[in-house]
Amino acid sequence: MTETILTLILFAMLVAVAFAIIQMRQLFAVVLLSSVFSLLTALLFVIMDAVDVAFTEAAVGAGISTVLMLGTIALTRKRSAERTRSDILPFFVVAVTGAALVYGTLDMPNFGDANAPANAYLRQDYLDRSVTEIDVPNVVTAILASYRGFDTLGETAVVFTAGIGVLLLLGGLAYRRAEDDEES
Amino acid sequence: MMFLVAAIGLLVAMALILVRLFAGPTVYDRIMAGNVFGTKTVLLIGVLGFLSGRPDFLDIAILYALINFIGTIAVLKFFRYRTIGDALPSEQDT
Amino acid sequence: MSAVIDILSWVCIIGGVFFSVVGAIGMLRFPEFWTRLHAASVAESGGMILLVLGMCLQAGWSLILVKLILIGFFLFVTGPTSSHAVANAALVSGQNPVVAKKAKKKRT
Amino acid sequence: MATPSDDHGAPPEAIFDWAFLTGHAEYWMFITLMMAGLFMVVARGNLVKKVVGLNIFQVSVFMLYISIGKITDGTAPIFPLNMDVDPDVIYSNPLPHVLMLTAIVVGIATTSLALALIVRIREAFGTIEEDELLILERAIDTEENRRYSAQSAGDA
Amino acid sequence: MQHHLILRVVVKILVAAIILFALYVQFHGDFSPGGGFQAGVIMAAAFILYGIVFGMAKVKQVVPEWVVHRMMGLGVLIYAGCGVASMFLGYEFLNYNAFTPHHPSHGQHYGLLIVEFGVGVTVTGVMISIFYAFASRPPTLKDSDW
Repeated sequence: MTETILTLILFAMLVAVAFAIIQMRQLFAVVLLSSVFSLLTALLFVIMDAVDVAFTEAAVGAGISTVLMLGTIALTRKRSAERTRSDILPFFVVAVTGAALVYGTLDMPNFGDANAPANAYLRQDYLDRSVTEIDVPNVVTAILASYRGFDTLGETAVVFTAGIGVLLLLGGLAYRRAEDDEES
Repeated sequence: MMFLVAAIGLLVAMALILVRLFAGPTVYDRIMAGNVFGTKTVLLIGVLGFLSGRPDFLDIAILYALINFIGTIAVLKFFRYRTIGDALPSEQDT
Repeated sequence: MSAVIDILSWVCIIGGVFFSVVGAIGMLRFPEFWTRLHAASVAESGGMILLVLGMCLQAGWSLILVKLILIGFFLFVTGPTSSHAVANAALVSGQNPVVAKKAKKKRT
Repeated sequence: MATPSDDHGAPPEAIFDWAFLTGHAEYWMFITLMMAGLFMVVARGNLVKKVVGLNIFQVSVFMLYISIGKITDGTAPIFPLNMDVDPDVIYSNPLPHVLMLTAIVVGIATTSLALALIVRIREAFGTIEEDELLILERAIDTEENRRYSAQSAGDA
Repeated sequence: MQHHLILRVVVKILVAAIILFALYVQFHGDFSPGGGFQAGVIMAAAFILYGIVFGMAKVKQVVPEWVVHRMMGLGVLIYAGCGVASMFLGYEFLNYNAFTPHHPSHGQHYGLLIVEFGVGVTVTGVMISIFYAFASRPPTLKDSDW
């Protein structure tokens, strides 16, 4: 019960921050609010038992993403322009999409249901097997690196590719090549 | 019980700070509110750990205590020098 | 013994919550940036120390105590530093504090 | 609602069931957040704000996944250090945590890619507003069309 | 930021603490929340903080750009190399039982450590190089846009 009430309060704050971000025109305030948004997100993850995810969100949201967004604003502009078009059509589209999604949730099992299909079989299997097969306390690490090792290798490759993409776009590599050409 | 009181108090404080964050007439009000919000989050994570009976997840709170500083410093540097990396030579040490 | 520790941590936590909420109210209600900064930095540090102390008393002798002390130390170092940095940046950018005479003039 | 099969066979009047409402309110909150992000992507012209909107959308998807793995009265899926696993303790589902953990880091990497693209767009066009970009693109298109038609007319 | 004496002293203390904490998260990830992804981001955050306060020239002396670029690929290589090594030992790709066949769970422990280390190296490299790419670009903000 306590958890539900805490979730509700934090969630109300989260939605308030999201709507404030929609309203803000000063891009710098948007960045600041999005860092607060990630703080609240990490709190919600802690309440929902996802400690590892909260850890990642904390590491990413508080430091790096704020710095990167500020770097972008420093290279572009500080305020967003006045919007001339009306918001009615986008609002209609979003409302219809939301209604469809809500209709979709009606068939879902209850929040926190131990017998839900997602929790009934695979969860118990992982928890039982990792005790004997991997023998580390943190099941999340065990699944991440061992049972789903291929997946994580792919994710690492994606992070690597994104880094290469940023270097190609922002000239980290191009500058160096130009310097090398001048030297030779 | 005592941690429930602490959690409720911290939530109230966070809500009030959030109002200042939205309203903040100057930029510096907002930066200050964001920083204080981070501190309150650190404390709330610690309290939530005690509340759920497994206080061995305080690593997240340590992480926030260390990292939340970076955002504040980056924002301030951005406002002072208009950049994240090196300022232009003419603007150095203004 | 445990009753004494419980009472002590109750006192610490109630005090910490009091300072936190009062600091937040101050941030909301004070009229101008420098007074708000005062409310934020001082009350925040006080409330933080008391809350961490209350949690330390409940934790007992364990790794958790060490982690709580680390949290307290880092918050104790970073909080005032960032307040100082905010104040410095605001002063350089030309945010002058409203002095008493001006305030009186404005009010009348 | 003891088993999931009951849930599927529930008649429509079960919507006013209290357990059903409290059990689904969380999902609806995530959908609200998701729609806030979508609205920002669709209705705001500034490219940086679009990226922030995408981030909000992403976070709400993370939460939806995590909430599927949450079990009432459960605890985080980390055993005690001495591996003395108590069979009575309920641990939440660790699988969604694994999926979302990697997704967050990939998310920040792709976000930075998007931000790098925005920086390049600004350098090429001088603006990061969608409306102005569309006008510029249209001007470039008409210019190219005119040149092409002039060229083909010259050829003929 | 030459004249911010308090900031510079505090940041010197904090950077060391953040790097130490990142190493803790990296190698204690089997026992408590954490792992390669988180540790990489935290490690990068330490260098970003140093770069913001002390300037890009200083931080590029500590971690030169070529080191960062090599790190990006090195992590993926460590990860994939771990899998290839297990293949050469006669097991499947990324089956860590190969390292100590008589005691499979020990092999799993070694495998987890190596793989998480690879992930951590890649993420650190990518995050720092992204920061370098954004921060090394000369600011082009016009006064009208400010």
